[in-house]
Amino acid sequence: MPGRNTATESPFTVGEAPFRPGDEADFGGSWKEQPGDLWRPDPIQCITMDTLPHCTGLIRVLGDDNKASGEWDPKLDAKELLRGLELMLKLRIFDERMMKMQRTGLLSFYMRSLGEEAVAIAQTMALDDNDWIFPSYRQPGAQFVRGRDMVSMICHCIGNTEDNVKGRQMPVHYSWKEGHFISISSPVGTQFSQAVGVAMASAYKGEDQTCITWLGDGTSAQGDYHYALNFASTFKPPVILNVVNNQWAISTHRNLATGGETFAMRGLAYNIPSFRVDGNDFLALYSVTKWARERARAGKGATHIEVYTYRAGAHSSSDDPVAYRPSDEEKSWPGGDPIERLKEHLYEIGAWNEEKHNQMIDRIGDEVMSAYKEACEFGDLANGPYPPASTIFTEVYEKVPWHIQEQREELGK
Amino acid sequence: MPGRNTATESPFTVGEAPFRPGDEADFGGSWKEQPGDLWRPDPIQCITMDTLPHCTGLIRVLGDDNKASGEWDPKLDAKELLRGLELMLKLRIFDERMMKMQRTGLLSFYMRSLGEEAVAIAQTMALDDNDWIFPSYRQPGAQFVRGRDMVSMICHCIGNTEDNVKGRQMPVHYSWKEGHFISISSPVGTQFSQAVGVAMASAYKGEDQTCITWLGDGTSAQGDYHYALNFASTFKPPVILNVVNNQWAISTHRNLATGGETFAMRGLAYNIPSFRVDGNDFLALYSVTKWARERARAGKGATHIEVYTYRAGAHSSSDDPVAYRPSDEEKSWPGGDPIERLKEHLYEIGAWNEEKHNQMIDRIGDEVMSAYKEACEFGDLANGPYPPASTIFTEVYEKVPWHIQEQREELGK
Amino acid sequence: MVEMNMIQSLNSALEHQLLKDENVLIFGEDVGYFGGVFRVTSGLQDKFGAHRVFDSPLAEGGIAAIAMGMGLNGLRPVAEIQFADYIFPAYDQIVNEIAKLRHRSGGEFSTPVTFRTPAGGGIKGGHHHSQSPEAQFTHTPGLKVVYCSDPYNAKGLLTSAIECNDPVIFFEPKRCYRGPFYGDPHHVPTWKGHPRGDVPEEYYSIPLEEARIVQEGEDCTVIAYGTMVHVCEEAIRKSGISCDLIDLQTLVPWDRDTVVNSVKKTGRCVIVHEAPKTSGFGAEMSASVQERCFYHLQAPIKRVTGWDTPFPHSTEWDYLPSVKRISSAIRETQED
Amino acid sequence: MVEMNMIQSLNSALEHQLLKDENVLIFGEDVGYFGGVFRVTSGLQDKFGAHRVFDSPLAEGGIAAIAMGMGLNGLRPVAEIQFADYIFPAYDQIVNEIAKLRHRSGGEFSTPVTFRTPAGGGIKGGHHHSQSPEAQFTHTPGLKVVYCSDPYNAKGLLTSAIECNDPVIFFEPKRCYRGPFYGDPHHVPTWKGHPRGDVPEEYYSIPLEEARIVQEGEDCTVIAYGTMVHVCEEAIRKSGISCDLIDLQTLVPWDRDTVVNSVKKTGRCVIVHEAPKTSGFGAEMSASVQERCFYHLQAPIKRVTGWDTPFPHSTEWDYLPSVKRISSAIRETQED
Ligand SMILES: Cc1ncc(C[n+]2csc(CCOP(=O)(O)OP(=O)(O)O)c2C)c(N)n1
Ligand SMILES: Cc1ncc(C[n+]2csc(CCOP(=O)(O)OP(=O)(O)O)c2C)c(N)n1
Ligand SMILES: [Mg+2]
Ligand SMILES: [Mg+2]
Repeated sequence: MPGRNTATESPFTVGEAPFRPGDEADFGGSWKEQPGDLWRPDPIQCITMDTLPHCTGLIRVLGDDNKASGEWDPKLDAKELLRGLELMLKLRIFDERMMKMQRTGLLSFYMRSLGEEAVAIAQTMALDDNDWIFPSYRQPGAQFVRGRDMVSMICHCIGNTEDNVKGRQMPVHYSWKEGHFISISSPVGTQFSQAVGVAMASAYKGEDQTCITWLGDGTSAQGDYHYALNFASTFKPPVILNVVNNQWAISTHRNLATGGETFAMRGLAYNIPSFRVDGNDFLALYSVTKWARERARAGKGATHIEVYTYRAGAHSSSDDPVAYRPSDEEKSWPGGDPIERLKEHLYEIGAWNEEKHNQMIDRIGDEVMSAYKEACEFGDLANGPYPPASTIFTEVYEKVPWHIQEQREELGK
Repeated sequence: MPGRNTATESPFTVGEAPFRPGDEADFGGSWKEQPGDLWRPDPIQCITMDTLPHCTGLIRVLGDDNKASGEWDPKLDAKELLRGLELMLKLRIFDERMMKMQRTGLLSFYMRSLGEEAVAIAQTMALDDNDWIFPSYRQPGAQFVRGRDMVSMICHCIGNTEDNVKGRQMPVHYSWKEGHFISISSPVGTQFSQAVGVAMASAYKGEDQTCITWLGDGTSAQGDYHYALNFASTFKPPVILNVVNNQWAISTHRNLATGGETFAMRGLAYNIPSFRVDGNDFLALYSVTKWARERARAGKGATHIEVYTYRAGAHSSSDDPVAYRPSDEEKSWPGGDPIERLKEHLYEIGAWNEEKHNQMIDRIGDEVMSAYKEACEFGDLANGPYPPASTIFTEVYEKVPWHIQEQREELGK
Repeated sequence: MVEMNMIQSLNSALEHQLLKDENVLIFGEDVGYFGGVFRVTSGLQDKFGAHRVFDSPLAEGGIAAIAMGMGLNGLRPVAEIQFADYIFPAYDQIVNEIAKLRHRSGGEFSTPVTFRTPAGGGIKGGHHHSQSPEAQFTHTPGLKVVYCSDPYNAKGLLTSAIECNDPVIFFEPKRCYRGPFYGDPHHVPTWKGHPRGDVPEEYYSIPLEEARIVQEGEDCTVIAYGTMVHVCEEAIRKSGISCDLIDLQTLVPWDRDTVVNSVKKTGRCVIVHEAPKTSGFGAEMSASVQERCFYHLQAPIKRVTGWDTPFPHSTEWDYLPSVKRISSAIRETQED
Repeated sequence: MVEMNMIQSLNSALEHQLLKDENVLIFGEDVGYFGGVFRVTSGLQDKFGAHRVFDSPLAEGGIAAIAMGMGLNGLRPVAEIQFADYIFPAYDQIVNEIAKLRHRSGGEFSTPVTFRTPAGGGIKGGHHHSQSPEAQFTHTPGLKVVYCSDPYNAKGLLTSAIECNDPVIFFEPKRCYRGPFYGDPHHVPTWKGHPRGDVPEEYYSIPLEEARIVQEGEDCTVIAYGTMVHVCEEAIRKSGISCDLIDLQTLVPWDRDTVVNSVKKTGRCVIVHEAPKTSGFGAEMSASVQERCFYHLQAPIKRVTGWDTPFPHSTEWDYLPSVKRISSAIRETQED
């Protein structure tokens, strides 16, 4: 076939990751964008187009000098900051422990929030305690903010007899109604559009509850993302829609998943105020979420937030990123580490020091360890006991229908 | 339940149509936007953000004075303009005839392009003859541009023995491979994302074919719209993505389908140049499409176009808009009628007159009438003959598999 | 009792639910201001306001998603999918999400959504306005699947569907909205004067576990639902064979006792539906009846169904199970 | 012949197709640079370049749509859906569009797309990494449905699927990627040394209309596909009954002669699959076998399947048809 394009030519664009194994990762040092660059519109008066600069810029509060500044500084007192620090640490240490358990076969699978701890922690802290949380698998940390018992979380992950979801879902698929934390589901993105319905229901019932939800950069390609933005745009319920752009969707860099420059921009055309925020900056995240909560409470509808961050760990326990990105890529991420940054800020303002920090780490390590041991008493995936086989048949429907009852009897367990 | 929101309060927004039966429709006279308002970027050099003003403004060429002006004037010669006029007239007269046939039961159903004739005609005229056309049910007119025989079109609509899709689909679901006109399907929007694949294939094969596709304002809420924009954004194939915003999706005004201001804006965040164009302005539509074709040919990827128009007729033969919009709404549409506007322009430049115009109408009327009669000789839906029942069983697969063969024998026809 | 067609009786069921439970919301494409392209929600927005009955954007996937979210947050959404053929963009939300929510969350969350959708052929709808996709939902645990057939059961079943705390897919045979269909397209009766068009104005419900024995007989059991119930009535008459005719009404969970007792009595069984044969719900019925009634069967169980092809436009009467095909099948069961 | 596991043999089939036909393109989530989360496309982008083998955005609906478009414009796309559980966002594009294109256009257009997707349980995947949704495709005319079970047929069938001018949904039993599964999770054999792990390096194909008789016997016909083929082998051994074991390989259109001849010979039939029972493909098999072999049947046809519940995580061995359940079913067919 003469003149035919083949692999050697370039008939259409196939995106490229900035760096691949063998490359030296270099994002050009620290952020060009500085705290104070962007103003904070009034959350009630704000019209969508006011946020155009916030969609191409980057909202920051914590500067390279570890100081907080600019209009977005939420001016949290040291106690709150320390709480944030502790919760992020707890999440990280918990994740580490679970990863180790996974390696020993006590869990089938695990997913960490490594490098993204601020997302669930800061954003949940900015909400009221009974606001609805509709997480993806990378925001289990929200549960710590609302005080969920670690033993119960571990029991879920190891699928034992005390797992509140009864061994039905894979690890990390938490459900915690008491904490207004809605059951996590594996198909990515479905929660995003559902969250709009949750928020519509709250509004309809006259309850002052906002619903927050997240999905990943990769997942934003799903139809559910468009449904969420468009239905939110139309019905204007109290919902906070976050795209966590951590640069990677398993092995697929965001450059291969869209030609768009920022995800934040997407919201504008739906007439939804939108922000791009440094996701490793606890204060900035907190502040932007607070803004969105305030707007939602006032009946002004949704806010769309691109959380700009980096997936510091593997996608999951089944993944090893060595095959598709340079191992030093994380080190050169200009956003640094969210825990380190908040810690340094606390040092900087004189509210914290290394000794206390190390003590805190030890204390949390002990807490996690003892929760871990306690949980294992109810069984684990490697050794059982598991939830009884009868749990297969219950709660498929409100009442067990005859055909499922027959099958249960057939299994005879 | 105290303090509970009910229907009388306003828990979330439910959009409202600007006018409903009983209201007097008034869009404020003619367009504020004028020809010449918007520059024409270079189709090759253009970067997406250059088109921001074109997404909020409205590209026009034909002014209220019936003169063509501004950078977007395609400077077509009178012959081409007359061709456009004739084709639009043909489409309208054809549609009227089919509607009448529908009323008599010769067709099961019909959908007109009334008021939107410029869309298929001008846009297809701006393309090369072998560019791919992936229409929705409101662009059958494209077939006239490429000279499809009206008899064959009518045979399809009346589902007779000469229907090239063999009585399998409802009327208006044309397929015409020779004309590079891809089979129309009822589920709205699916063609939009498929068109991206068609364009990728052309590019891959090294063929200089662009693919053009359309969907409606209502349909842009589907996931397929997002897939199309995002995959086009990622792979940058030669595709032209049109949202035909004719204000209504059956009874649902676009205000009830999105809170966004313009559909054109949507493209920007995907890094796709986007335009909003007066869809009743033949010249503007032609010109913008030509621009997109040129850009596609240069390997620069997709263009996103909001065609701003008004559905002058009922949604379909099953619909009567009297129930949901004022009957004078169409009259007050600032864009007027595309055929009238092009005709007046031709009068204005002295290339046409009323006498010739009326002669043309009569001639087309005769052509349509004789095609109609000829088509009916092969049967019609009311009286048959139909394609033989055996056509149910063929072309489900390339070869008829045994189970379908058995069923065919069971039917015994 | 008043005379109602199926559109009116469905409308009445919806109105009672709106009155009874302020957590009931109704939405979908064109259901609000206009009252639905088939007019089933006609007048309801006027009566209950735009926050109870409203138009949604044109996105079945989004409709299902917000329904799921509303349902898990205490409401009882009733969403219309304009044609059953257009439920597929919502398929993921329905089968992966809505169906599994209660189970996956250990019972912490559940969502009592009802999807109403006009299904089936006989209106010259061609490929995409004629499908009957019930089997594609009966395979998904967690969903209940209902298929009404006349004004009386339409109202009673829809009432139960909305009140059910499980998600329900509710199919409405659009061909029967205005009258029963006995297989002859040239004969277009209305529900006027038909006993099943006599519908109480007041609230009532029909449980989601009961089939209806339309008529009783001795020699063959005919199982159907939706439009085919009426075609089967005519086919039985034509066949001259004494038959039980069972209108399943609810497909999941289906009414085991009614079906099994009947087949044990008659020893013969014909299953009829419009959807394609392969993996249609008739396959499940046939397999189940065979498992439970093997020693009572005197002839092979037969299926009379739509063909394993897309649904045609011009030739739809050759596609839909006809009186002739059904009555021959019934007669064939007697031959052995 | 070389030793290959199923991942390698699928990879080999893809490589031959890429070599043979430059219209073959491969894409999906993570299939390009990385070579797929199960490594089936490993190395192919390196060999054939990023325009033949590439990563797509994370949107199964979009993947299906562009595949449809490419296919109707002369290419032969092979798309991976990362897990069969995630095929549902693409369901509309597949069942309403891809399946019907040839028919609806009067044969003017068609699209020879292949969707490869890892399916089934046994890897502790819980609700959404374990489903086996074949029945949801077998009900759609226009699609061919294939389910491989070992390295040898995986390669041969995938070759035919890609070369087929009809759209094909190709299920790969992920539990068997690296070794057969005989029902005992603690026994993890590999394909090494297994006769079906002996795979020609060169090109070959297996027709999409043939079932495989895995073993022959006299007293019962066991029908299975995917992972269950191996579990059935073990169950037959345990049962001590002489059985025909049929690996269907292609579900639509299934191999009528092989199945019917076998059941006529044995007079008994057990059908096994992982998917839920109600409206599973076993229902179709049971109904069809009953219709065709009624007078030869000596005992009720049995189905041994996954339960009518979502797929569990911790207790998946109680969900999947076990050697015990299958062998009891086989034995029960002998009782009568
Ligand atoms: C519908 C669906 N398709 C595919 C997958 C498999 N999968 C799980 S996570 C993932 C990548 C998600 O990336 P992103 O959205 O960026 O989130 P991140 O993991 O980076 O937090 C994929 C492809 C899935 N779970 N659901
Ligand atoms: C997936 C799907 N859902 C619903 C329908 C029914 N339907 C046909 S046209 C239409 C409205 C389309 O409106 P719009 O996109 O604005 O196009 P227009 O008719 O105005 O050209 C609807 C709801 C359909 N055909 N397909
Ligand atoms: Mg990501
Ligand atoms: Mg419209």
